[in-house]
Amino acid sequence: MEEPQAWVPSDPRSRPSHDQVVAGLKGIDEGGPELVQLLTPEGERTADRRFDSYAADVGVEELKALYRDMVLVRRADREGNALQRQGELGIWVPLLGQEAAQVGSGRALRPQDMAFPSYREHGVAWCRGIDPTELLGIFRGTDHGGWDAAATGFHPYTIVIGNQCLNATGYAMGQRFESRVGDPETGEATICYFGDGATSQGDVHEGFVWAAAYDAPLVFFCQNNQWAISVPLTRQTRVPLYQRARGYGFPGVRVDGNDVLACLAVTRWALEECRTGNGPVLIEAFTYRMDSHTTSDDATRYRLADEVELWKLKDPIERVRVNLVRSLGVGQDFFDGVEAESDALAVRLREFCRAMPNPGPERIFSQVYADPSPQVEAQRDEYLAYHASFTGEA
Amino acid sequence: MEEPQAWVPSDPRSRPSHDQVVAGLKGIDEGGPELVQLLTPEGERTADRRFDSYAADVGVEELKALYRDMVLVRRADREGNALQRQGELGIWVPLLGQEAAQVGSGRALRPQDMAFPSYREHGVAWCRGIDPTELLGIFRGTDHGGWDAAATGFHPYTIVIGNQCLNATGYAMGQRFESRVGDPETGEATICYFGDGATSQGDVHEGFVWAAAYDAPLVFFCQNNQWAISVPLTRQTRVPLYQRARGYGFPGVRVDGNDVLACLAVTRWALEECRTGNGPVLIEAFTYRMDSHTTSDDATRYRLADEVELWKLKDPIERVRVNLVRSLGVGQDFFDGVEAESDALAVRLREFCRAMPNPGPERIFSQVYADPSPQVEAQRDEYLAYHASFTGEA
Amino acid sequence: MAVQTMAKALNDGLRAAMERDPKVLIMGEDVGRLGGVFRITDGLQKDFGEQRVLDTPLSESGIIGAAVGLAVRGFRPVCEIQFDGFVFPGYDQIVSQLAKLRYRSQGRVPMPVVVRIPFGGGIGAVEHHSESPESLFAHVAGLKVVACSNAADAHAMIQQAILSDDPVIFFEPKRRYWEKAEVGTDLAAAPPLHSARVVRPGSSLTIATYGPMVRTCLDAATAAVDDGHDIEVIDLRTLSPLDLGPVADSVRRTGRLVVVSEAPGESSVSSEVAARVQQECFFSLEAPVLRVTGFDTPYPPSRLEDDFLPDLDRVLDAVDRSMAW
Amino acid sequence: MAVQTMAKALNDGLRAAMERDPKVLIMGEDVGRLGGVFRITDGLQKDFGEQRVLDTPLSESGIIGAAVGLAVRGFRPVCEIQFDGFVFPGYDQIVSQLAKLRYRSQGRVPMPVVVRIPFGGGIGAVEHHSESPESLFAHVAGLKVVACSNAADAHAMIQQAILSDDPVIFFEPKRRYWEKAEVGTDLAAAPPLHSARVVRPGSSLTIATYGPMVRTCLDAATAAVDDGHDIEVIDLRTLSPLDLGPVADSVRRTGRLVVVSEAPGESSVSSEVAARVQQECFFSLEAPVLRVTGFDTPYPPSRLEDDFLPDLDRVLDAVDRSMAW
Ligand SMILES: Cc1ncc(C[n+]2csc(CCOP(=O)(O)OP(=O)(O)O)c2C)c(N)n1
Ligand SMILES: Cc1ncc(C[n+]2csc(CCOP(=O)(O)OP(=O)(O)O)c2C)c(N)n1
Ligand SMILES: [Mg+2]
Ligand SMILES: [Mg+2]
Repeated sequence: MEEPQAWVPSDPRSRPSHDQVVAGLKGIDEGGPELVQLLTPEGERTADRRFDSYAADVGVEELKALYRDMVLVRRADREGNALQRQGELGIWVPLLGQEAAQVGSGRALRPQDMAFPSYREHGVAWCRGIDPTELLGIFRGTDHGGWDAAATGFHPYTIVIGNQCLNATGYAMGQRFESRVGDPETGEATICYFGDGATSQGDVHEGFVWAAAYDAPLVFFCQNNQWAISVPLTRQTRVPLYQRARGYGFPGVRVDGNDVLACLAVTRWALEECRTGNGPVLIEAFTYRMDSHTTSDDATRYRLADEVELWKLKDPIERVRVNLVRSLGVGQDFFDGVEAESDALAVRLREFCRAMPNPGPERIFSQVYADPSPQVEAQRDEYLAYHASFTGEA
Repeated sequence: MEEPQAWVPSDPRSRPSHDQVVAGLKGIDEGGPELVQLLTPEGERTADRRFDSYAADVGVEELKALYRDMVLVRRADREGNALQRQGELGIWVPLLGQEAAQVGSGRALRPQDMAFPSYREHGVAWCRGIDPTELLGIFRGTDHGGWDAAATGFHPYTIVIGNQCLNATGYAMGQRFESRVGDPETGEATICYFGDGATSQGDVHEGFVWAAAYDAPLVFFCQNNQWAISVPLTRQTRVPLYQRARGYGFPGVRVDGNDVLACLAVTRWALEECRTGNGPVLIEAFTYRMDSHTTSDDATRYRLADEVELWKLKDPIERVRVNLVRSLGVGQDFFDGVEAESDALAVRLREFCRAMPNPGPERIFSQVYADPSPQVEAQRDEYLAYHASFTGEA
Repeated sequence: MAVQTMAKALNDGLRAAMERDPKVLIMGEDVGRLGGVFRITDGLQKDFGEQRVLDTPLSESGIIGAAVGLAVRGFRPVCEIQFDGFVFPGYDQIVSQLAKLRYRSQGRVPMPVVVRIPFGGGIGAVEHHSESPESLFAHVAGLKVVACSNAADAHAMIQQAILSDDPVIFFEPKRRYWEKAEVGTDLAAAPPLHSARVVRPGSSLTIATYGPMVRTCLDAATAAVDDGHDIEVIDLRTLSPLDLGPVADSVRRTGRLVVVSEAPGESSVSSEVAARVQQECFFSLEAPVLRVTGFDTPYPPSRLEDDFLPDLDRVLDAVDRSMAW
Repeated sequence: MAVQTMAKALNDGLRAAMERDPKVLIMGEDVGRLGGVFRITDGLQKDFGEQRVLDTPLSESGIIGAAVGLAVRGFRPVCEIQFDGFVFPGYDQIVSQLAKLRYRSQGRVPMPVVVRIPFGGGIGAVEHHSESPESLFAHVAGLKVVACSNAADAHAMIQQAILSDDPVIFFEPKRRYWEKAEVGTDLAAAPPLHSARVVRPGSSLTIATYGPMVRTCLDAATAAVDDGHDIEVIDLRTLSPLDLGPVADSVRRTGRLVVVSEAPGESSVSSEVAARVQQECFFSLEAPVLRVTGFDTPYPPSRLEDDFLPDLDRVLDAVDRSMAW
């Protein structure tokens, strides 16, 4: 009898999967044949029998608007990074590379819809009408999320991986219970954002189970940016993530997450499914985290520069620009205008950030409860008196 | 615009799924065309191209042994119920109807394998050589599980739904790390038991993710007995449970859980896959909980007698008896012998149970820690002294 | 006024809350057709429909996580956790979302969710079915934690908890489900949810307790009369925030305090009561605050629970020790 | 002997444990190639391979649950939880399996698992990254809970925890990771894992503290010298079981105790210390046991953490109040 061989786990990053091609030094996953694409990395419109009609209304003006969204969102993101480097923010969570996934899906939403983000969805926030300045508090440490969730249809950021998938499911169940589902125009839907790493969490699974059980009008929108901090996708799954949906009996689609048109179209379709009562739906947006995980992270410790270089060729903004210029004849003025607008946004963000006041210590004790707790109130009174004794305000 | 209709959830029990047939008053799920079967409810051997070879060695003696296992396991189970009714046990968790799933899979195991049960696997315990008397302590309240897990290859019962799926995954990872995988004969494997309801828990999902990520030699054995206490299968899933495996990239098989031969064959195959390094594998044993959930439960409150009556026709023991008699010419002597043996077992169980002593109060404090905690020791000493002051042993 | 079991009083209270507000939902495992394993929700699905009484998939993180989302949507979910030992798969959602969303959003996202948990031992059950995890919630800021001890309180408190805009972890002493009491229906006449109550006045020693131990302590107080002790028994009712006023008042009169709880004592609600009373009543205490609790061990096999659980004798033993200090 | 940061001391301690016993595994999110977000496991995967240092899927229940299974198989897993606020998805496995399997099996299934948790605030982080959940483990029977406060202790304690056959929840004060100290390598010379230690002798008042607050309290003690107070500072080190002997001895001498902790005080380890000391030292106490803790609120936005966290001034304020009693 042979001694069994010691099991040496293969480096997951070097294990080529069936839908990988070898380009240059290492294999880059192209997303596979199931990838829905409407705009190639080279800026060419491609046909897709199933989803074309969901982007049929996107003419030159609409595409310009998407371009503008993405440029401004990226600029705000880069400014966030810079503000952190300058010590104005404690941390920044960059979305670089994921503009198309976020703007495409975000622009597919209607006012009556609700979005549950994780912590990287600054581009979706933008589409929900939340000014980038409103995001700064979390990262500066002056608040835990300042916007009006109900008014904007944008839930507070959720940091504990996976939690929001169940919260979104509950919300969508509520839309169902309130009979807001049925009409393709006015029907309501919910969208929930999470990452590739998050798919390993129990809460995401339970969200799938519950959403399926209650026919919840919920689009699960997974931004597969290939990495969960330093852990590559292959550590989380053997098969493409959109295929998870099969095991729950609802549809799963993989879309080119760097293609804003495809993201728009597929998300519109998915939301329509939900609005009309055929939810839930899973979308896997196949994209890439171009920057480090956060400003506290250093991605060069765990991934190769080549990989990033290859993904640069698939840039979500560049392909729209090329299409606007080459196929739609948009002139330089437009691009200059957007550029100027983005410069102004950056300045505004910077100035706003630097002027942000620190909250007073009473904030520690505020809104812990709806009916105030005497215990917390006593601690507040005691601390504020103590505090005042230092500042001479006693 | 039309007002959307209020969503009224259909009674999940009345929602016929694609693999249901209507028989008599209501639809009974027959398991669908994908159901692996080697012995029909009428006691006829059927062919299965994929799994036949895994039961090829089962001749008349082997089938008699399986029959005997099932009869004895059922008898022990019925005696457990009776002992509870007589006040000897606090509760009993019956396995009635699941004898084939448990004995078939349990007999597929080899000595080097490890099993992680939930709380209903008395039949698997039997196959691991654990005497039914050893199970009584849990239900009588004299211990939390008394057997030697390492020596028997049978982990303690796990009551918190789903927990054991991750524990089993870790154990199987260990088999892999220790290079015990590779050889189809001597290679090791692990099997993990859980119910249809359990599939909704995050831990079961995380077990799937981890087992796939680490190529763990683990057979996930789901006994789909159609009910999680009062909650029917349709509340947990839209699609057959074995299909969950697809979303993780490992095989899933649905087997007739009332067919001991099919359970044996499919589990042997799955274990072989694991032994040789192709784990994990999911098996859904399609069966039925013939009794209430536990002796504390009253199933007539939530399910119809018809359903139970129809499942009686698929009895796992009866079909083997018929096959032994009609196809293999086994005479009455054999059956009388097994009957006598089972009577003796019942008597032995009853007598053992009645004679079981209560543990002394020192048991409360024992084996909380490996290195005793002074705090717990002080509480023990104090309580034992106090206790002795009542009994006059001070 | 009617004499009812606690189980029925809770059932009536839930029914009243559901009638009062169509946004009140009940959700949990087996709460619908079966009426819950303790029948607390008996008949409610039949009368209010499957959309207001949800037999959920088997997942506690799902129950809490979905309830959080439903609350965001404007519902007032009442979750049932089947047994104390099964709340932990839902603990993350409780600690990270349920407890914090109001604070995170500075009041914009209220969380009017009730999580009902039958707790404690004494029913001869198997592992995980007899635990007292209340301290693991009392320590978590953003949650309110209460425990009822009798049918009348149960009836009022469950309704008050549902009316509260804060998340309330609602502990029900399962071994008292079948004990009866006079139950009033006038909610306005009930004491506030977050108030302790003197359930037996006395002058020689104070006992502070809650949940299943209130009955035990009242019995002990009765028995102690023979020894000449006039014991005041306080039902804490609210474990977070604690309402220590009545306890401190009492201790200032009696000079002695015994805290009684089924839960292991280590780093617990009973520690908190002792820690605060020794501070607030430092000069009044004639003996240290003593505690009678479950031991710092896992819950033992049920044949030993009579030893594990504080009983009349152990309470009286502590009373004697305190009086003799 | 070498001067090291706590981060490096932990890294060395882990390395020594892995060299000592091939059954020791390290598992967690990003612990491999990245070396952990705090670099505590830096270089270990490179040297010991991917089979002994596991970059796991993103799931904490998975990390603990798989570690439990690996322990059943005979391994000694050391789990890293990335931040304090992310332990809760794994809490069920900790409470229901890790803490109870030995007891359930009466010693047949030992659970030699260490769960490392960087804890506490003071690093300007976003929500969930600055919590102090130690009381939620100290209350759970079957677990041992420790907290290191300096590099030397960290080095020895992590090795002792790994050698222990009990599950140990190992808290590391993340804001002290980069503070340096002399670190010895002789494990035999280190005090036992479950022992408290007087880190500064004194005679006028006792401070009991642990983890990140030890440094703060030592600084306070130094500052208090000017006020004529000679403060004894005790590093509890072990939170469950508590080693209260040194605290009680000290209080019998000083008559005064202040307990300091970052965690909210309600139903906590600090409550337990106060509750037990008031009992054990009833006649010695000249003032009630006072506590200086985080407030009973969620952890605030980080710009307010200097207000939330006990600091030198708040400790001294409590010292003054105690002395003036
Ligand atoms: C429960 C939990 N565990 C760990 C973390 C720490 N953490 C923050 S982000 C992250 C990786 C997430 O990866 P992915 O889901 O792919 O999302 P991405 O960051 O790539 O957008 C981890 C481990 C967390 N926030 N929550
Ligand atoms: C985490 C958890 N929640 C709830 C329970 C209570 N409970 C015990 S068995 C059961 C149903 C289990 O159904 P299933 O998984 O189908 O297994 P079966 O009992 O049918 O064998 C429930 C809800 C539990 N034991 N653990
Ligand atoms: Mg990612
Ligand atoms: Mg079942």
